[in-house]
Amino acid sequence: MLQFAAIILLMLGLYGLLTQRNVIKIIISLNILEIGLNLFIISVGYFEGGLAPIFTSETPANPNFVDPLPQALVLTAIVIGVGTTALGLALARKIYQKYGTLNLDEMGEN
Amino acid sequence: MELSIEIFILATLAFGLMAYVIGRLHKQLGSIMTILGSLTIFGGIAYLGFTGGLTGETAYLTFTQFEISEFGLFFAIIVSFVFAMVSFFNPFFIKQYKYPALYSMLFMFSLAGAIGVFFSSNLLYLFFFFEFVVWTSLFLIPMGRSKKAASWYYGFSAAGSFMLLFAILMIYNANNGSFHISGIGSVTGTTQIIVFIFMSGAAFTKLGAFPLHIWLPKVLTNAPDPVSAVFSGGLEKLGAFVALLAIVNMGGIGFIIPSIDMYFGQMIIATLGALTIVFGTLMAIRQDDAKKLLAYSSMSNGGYILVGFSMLTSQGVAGGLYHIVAHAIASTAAFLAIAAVARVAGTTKMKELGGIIHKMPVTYMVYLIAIISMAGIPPMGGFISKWMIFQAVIDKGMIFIAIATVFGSIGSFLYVFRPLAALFLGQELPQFKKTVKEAPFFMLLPMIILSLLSVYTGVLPGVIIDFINKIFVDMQLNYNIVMNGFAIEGYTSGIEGVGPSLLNPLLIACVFGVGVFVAFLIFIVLKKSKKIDLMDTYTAGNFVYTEEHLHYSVDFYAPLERLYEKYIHIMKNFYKSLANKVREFGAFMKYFFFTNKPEITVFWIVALMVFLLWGDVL
Amino acid sequence: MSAILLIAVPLLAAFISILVKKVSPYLLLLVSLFALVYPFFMDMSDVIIGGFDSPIGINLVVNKFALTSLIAVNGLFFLVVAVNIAQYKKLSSILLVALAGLNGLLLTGDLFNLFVFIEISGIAAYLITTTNKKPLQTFNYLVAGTVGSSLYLLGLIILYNMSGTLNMADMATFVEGNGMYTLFPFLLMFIGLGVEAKLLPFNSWVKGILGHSNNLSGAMIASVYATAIALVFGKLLAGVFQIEGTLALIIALVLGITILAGEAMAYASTKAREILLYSSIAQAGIVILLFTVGLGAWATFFAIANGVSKFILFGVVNRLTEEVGSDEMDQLKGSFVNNKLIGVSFTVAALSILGLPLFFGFVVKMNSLIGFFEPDFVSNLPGGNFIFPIIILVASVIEGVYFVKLLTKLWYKDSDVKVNFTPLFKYVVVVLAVALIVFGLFQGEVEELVASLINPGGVFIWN
Amino acid sequence: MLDNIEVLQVLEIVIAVFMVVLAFLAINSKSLIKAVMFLSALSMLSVIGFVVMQAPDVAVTEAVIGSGLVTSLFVFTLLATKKVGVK
Repeated sequence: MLQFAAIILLMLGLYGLLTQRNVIKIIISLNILEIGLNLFIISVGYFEGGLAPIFTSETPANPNFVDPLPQALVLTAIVIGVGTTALGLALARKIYQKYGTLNLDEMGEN
Repeated sequence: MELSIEIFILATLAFGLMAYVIGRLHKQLGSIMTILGSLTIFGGIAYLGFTGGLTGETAYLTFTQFEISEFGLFFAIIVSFVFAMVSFFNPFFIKQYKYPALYSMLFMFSLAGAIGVFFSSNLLYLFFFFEFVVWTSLFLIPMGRSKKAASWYYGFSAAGSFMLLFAILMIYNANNGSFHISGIGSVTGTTQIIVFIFMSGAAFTKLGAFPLHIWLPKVLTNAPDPVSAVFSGGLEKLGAFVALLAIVNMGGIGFIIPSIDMYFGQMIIATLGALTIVFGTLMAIRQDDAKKLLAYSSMSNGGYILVGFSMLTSQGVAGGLYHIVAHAIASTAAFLAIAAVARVAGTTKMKELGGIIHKMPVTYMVYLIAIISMAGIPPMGGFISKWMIFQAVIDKGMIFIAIATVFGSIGSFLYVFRPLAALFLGQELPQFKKTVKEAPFFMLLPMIILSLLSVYTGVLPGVIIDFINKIFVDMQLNYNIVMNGFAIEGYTSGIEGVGPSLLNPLLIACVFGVGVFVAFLIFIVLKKSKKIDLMDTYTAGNFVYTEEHLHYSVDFYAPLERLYEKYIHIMKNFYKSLANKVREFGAFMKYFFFTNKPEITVFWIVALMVFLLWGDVL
Repeated sequence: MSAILLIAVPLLAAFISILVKKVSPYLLLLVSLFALVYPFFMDMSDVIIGGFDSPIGINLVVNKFALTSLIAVNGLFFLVVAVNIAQYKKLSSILLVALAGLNGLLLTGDLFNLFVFIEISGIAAYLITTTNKKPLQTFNYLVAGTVGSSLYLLGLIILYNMSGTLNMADMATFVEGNGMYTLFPFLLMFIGLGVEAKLLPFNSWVKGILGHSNNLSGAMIASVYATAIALVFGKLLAGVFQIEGTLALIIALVLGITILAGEAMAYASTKAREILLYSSIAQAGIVILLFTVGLGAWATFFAIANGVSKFILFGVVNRLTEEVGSDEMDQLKGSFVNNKLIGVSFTVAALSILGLPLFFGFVVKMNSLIGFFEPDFVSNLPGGNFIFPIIILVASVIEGVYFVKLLTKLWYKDSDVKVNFTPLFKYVVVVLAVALIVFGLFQGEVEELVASLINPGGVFIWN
Repeated sequence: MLDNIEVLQVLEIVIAVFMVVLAFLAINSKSLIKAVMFLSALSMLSVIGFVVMQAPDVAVTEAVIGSGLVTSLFVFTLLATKKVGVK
């Protein structure tokens, strides 16, 4: 179920990128895209009844773990996503300083 | 003595570099190096070529292969001769150029490239040298009048050379990965047709033949004056070389048209050649600029070469080859004469010139002889070649092509007469009284040599016909021209059998000489002209405000021009609009994809994904 | 000696340079020099990271292809940095990160690791382009780049779901067995990388970035990054996905349009920088096309030759623009009259791109084209043997016309534009131009090198 | 009585629907600060999603970085842009 939500989130992110004219909104759309993507990646490794891939004292002898690899990937992806978002926001500030607006349509330059 | 051809190529390059280094120190000394260099190369190739001392071994340029073939030698001698002759003009023009040392260097480099083309037996390196000539000669052009001509030149040249490349690669593919030049003959079927089309295309571009001719007049008009001569007499012949490989060497292409007993491919080439003749002639007639006029005449003469080759008979091919010689000599001489005039008068526009004969009689004579040859009037070389081509066409019974060649000849009467009258004859213009004087000896020397050769080739064709026969043997063609004393007696060939066609140039020259002498006598005896001012012409009805329009060379052939003036720009407009289409396409794509909005990329990604997910595209 | 140093050292240096600002430019120079020299001493073997064997763990693949591309990219990187560092000292640590990212891109044998390096080098690239002082354009670049890499990741995950591996060599065997099912994820990855590689519908950022580029960003993006991304593409197309059929047709179509439209757009431009940037779009198209049809070895050299040329072209044009204040061709005309040495190098670079003889570009272009016509070459595209050479040739004609126009304007017009180039820049440019000529002349040696790159099948060795 | 897995499934559906709605709101809301808040909430929901899908470590990271750090970054940026000019 969450897999579908992830795909819808992806699509919504793309939709936002297409329709929004505000720099901040575009970054938000990017974030939504990334969240969708991360969910999707996790859902790829997940199957019903799987266990979190963490060894504890209660882990059964023959554990039925979900695939841990996607989770590792997502960790990396999240960090990278934050980096991009931060950079985008910094750029948004720069853009604001330069043009006095965050709306792409109101900037003279095209 | 034996020398490898690569020595000559390397020596030419070395001369070029020397010319550059010396030219940096002293402009004229550098250009004198070009004279020394090209004379050495010409002398060496001609001497060793005739004595059989040239070899194709490679010791330094080991990546490529050379072979000494008679036709390569033929072209190499002609082109290096043209370069040698033109190089005499360099010291007198070098001061006009922006980069004198570079000029000298590139001049030699393009000669080196041309020699490389003629002797390469590896098709890939033939292309290598072909392109080398393109870019070295490319940078000579903008030193002249217009910078735009260079990009026209490159555009067409590149199209031409890439056609050649494509043909070469097809040959490579068909011959199991061999680049040897003999592979041209061994392709078959569809490949053969494609190779033929593309190689002819390359030949057409280089030769400036219709419909790929646009660059030729532009370049010949706008390049520096000696460079125009080099192009017209020398580098254009690269096209003839490729045409020889494609049209003659490959033999008949396509099916035979029964009614005229000719291959379809050859028919097309002949038709386009005839169109080139007609088009060049018509365009030349209406030019006001002497250089441009000569440029179009070069184009129309290229048409003769193509028509001659496409006949695939002894006379036709021999006529084409002979025309290469005759035209190289004549058009170099004509361009050099115009260059000599331009140097002192500062213009080549006919309506701004007049009466130069009073100050430059030798140049006048040179020009006269050159145009007589170009118009195909005895006793000059151009007569023999045009006669042979005409014979070949008539033998084939191709009436329309024959009409075109005749039209070209008559047309050239019309147009070459015009600069003669406008530039040299008439009254001396006041502004030239002081500035204009006869060209210095070293400029006259090559012009006189060329004129003498023009007469020589027109009176005694034996040497060149022999050479052409050797080429036929070398290329394993079944053609032969029979000489009897000084006369061309006929031809023998396996295909055509023995045919009679008698031409005795010596006799014709004698008769012609007597005629000229009689005319000269009449002229002397009945001399009753009066001197009037140049602008003293009559107009009817309306008053002419601009004095220049009174020059009698203005609207020289106005009634004739009016017949076709609507249609003259068709090809030019075609290419211009082609260029515009490319530009429009580019602008459209730019507008479409590059509007600097972040969502454009996303949009295309989404669009593509939707397209892919739509159905079973994949 | 392990290949991992090529990634670790720049990263470490980046941290140090953040801490010790003063030494950072020197550190950068030192490290980039190290990255240039080091590949010469590297062993040709895979490097395994973290102790897991290759299908499971991340590995670095060191083969001849990787070595060649490393040397080329790091060489260009070093030159770009050496020439520009005095002006952009602040960027030292970012450039170090970029170096790590680029080396990682070329070395890694793991698809997800590739994504990480794409992002690292991408973020570094965004930061480098902020020096253009056009935040909006950089923002566009960022959005496009992020979406692109997200798509790459999406495709990658789908592939992972199918195959259960992220290792390139493993993936190659999987793809070979299951060609049909990998189409969609591959396309996603192709689009994602296509954004960075400037392929046509996805390259709207290029104009904003390269059209306003400065000395550093222009050379960096157009030369170093373009070469690296093209080579990464090559790595994927030659080593992992050997595509054919409808998919190959679609991709080749996109590439063909990219090539022709790129040249047409350059032809339609009047600004020097725009001409160069559109031309580099077309060049990228050609390189990737060559990789797609399986002429990988020469495509590698095509990318490298193009990178070297673009370094000279963008470097010179950006410097001229800086001085003249406009990159309109008409404003720049005659600017080589007083800068002959630079002019000659520029001309050599341009002629090399056009594929004229004596220069490296000729060797590369000719051999790529010959590749299409090798008797035993069977294209994976319908009609590919003939259509694509024609496209490349037509593109070359258009390219020639506008480059000649540009060159004649820069050389043969009278003007008193005087531009001072730093001596270092002059040397670098001249050395590169000489290198183009040397490689152009000694093509036998180049061919040997290439022959050693490919195995009989024309596919890179994945040892 | 629902058993464990069915609870999870219901939860999944609820989260999914909420996430989509929130994403839609985040994209379409007029006010920027509201949009950021919606994004933050979406991020929190995705944390639950991660937990449901047995990825607790990812969930922790996302909770800290995704909804914490990113939201604060957004807010700071918004404050900075508000300070200078109009709007």
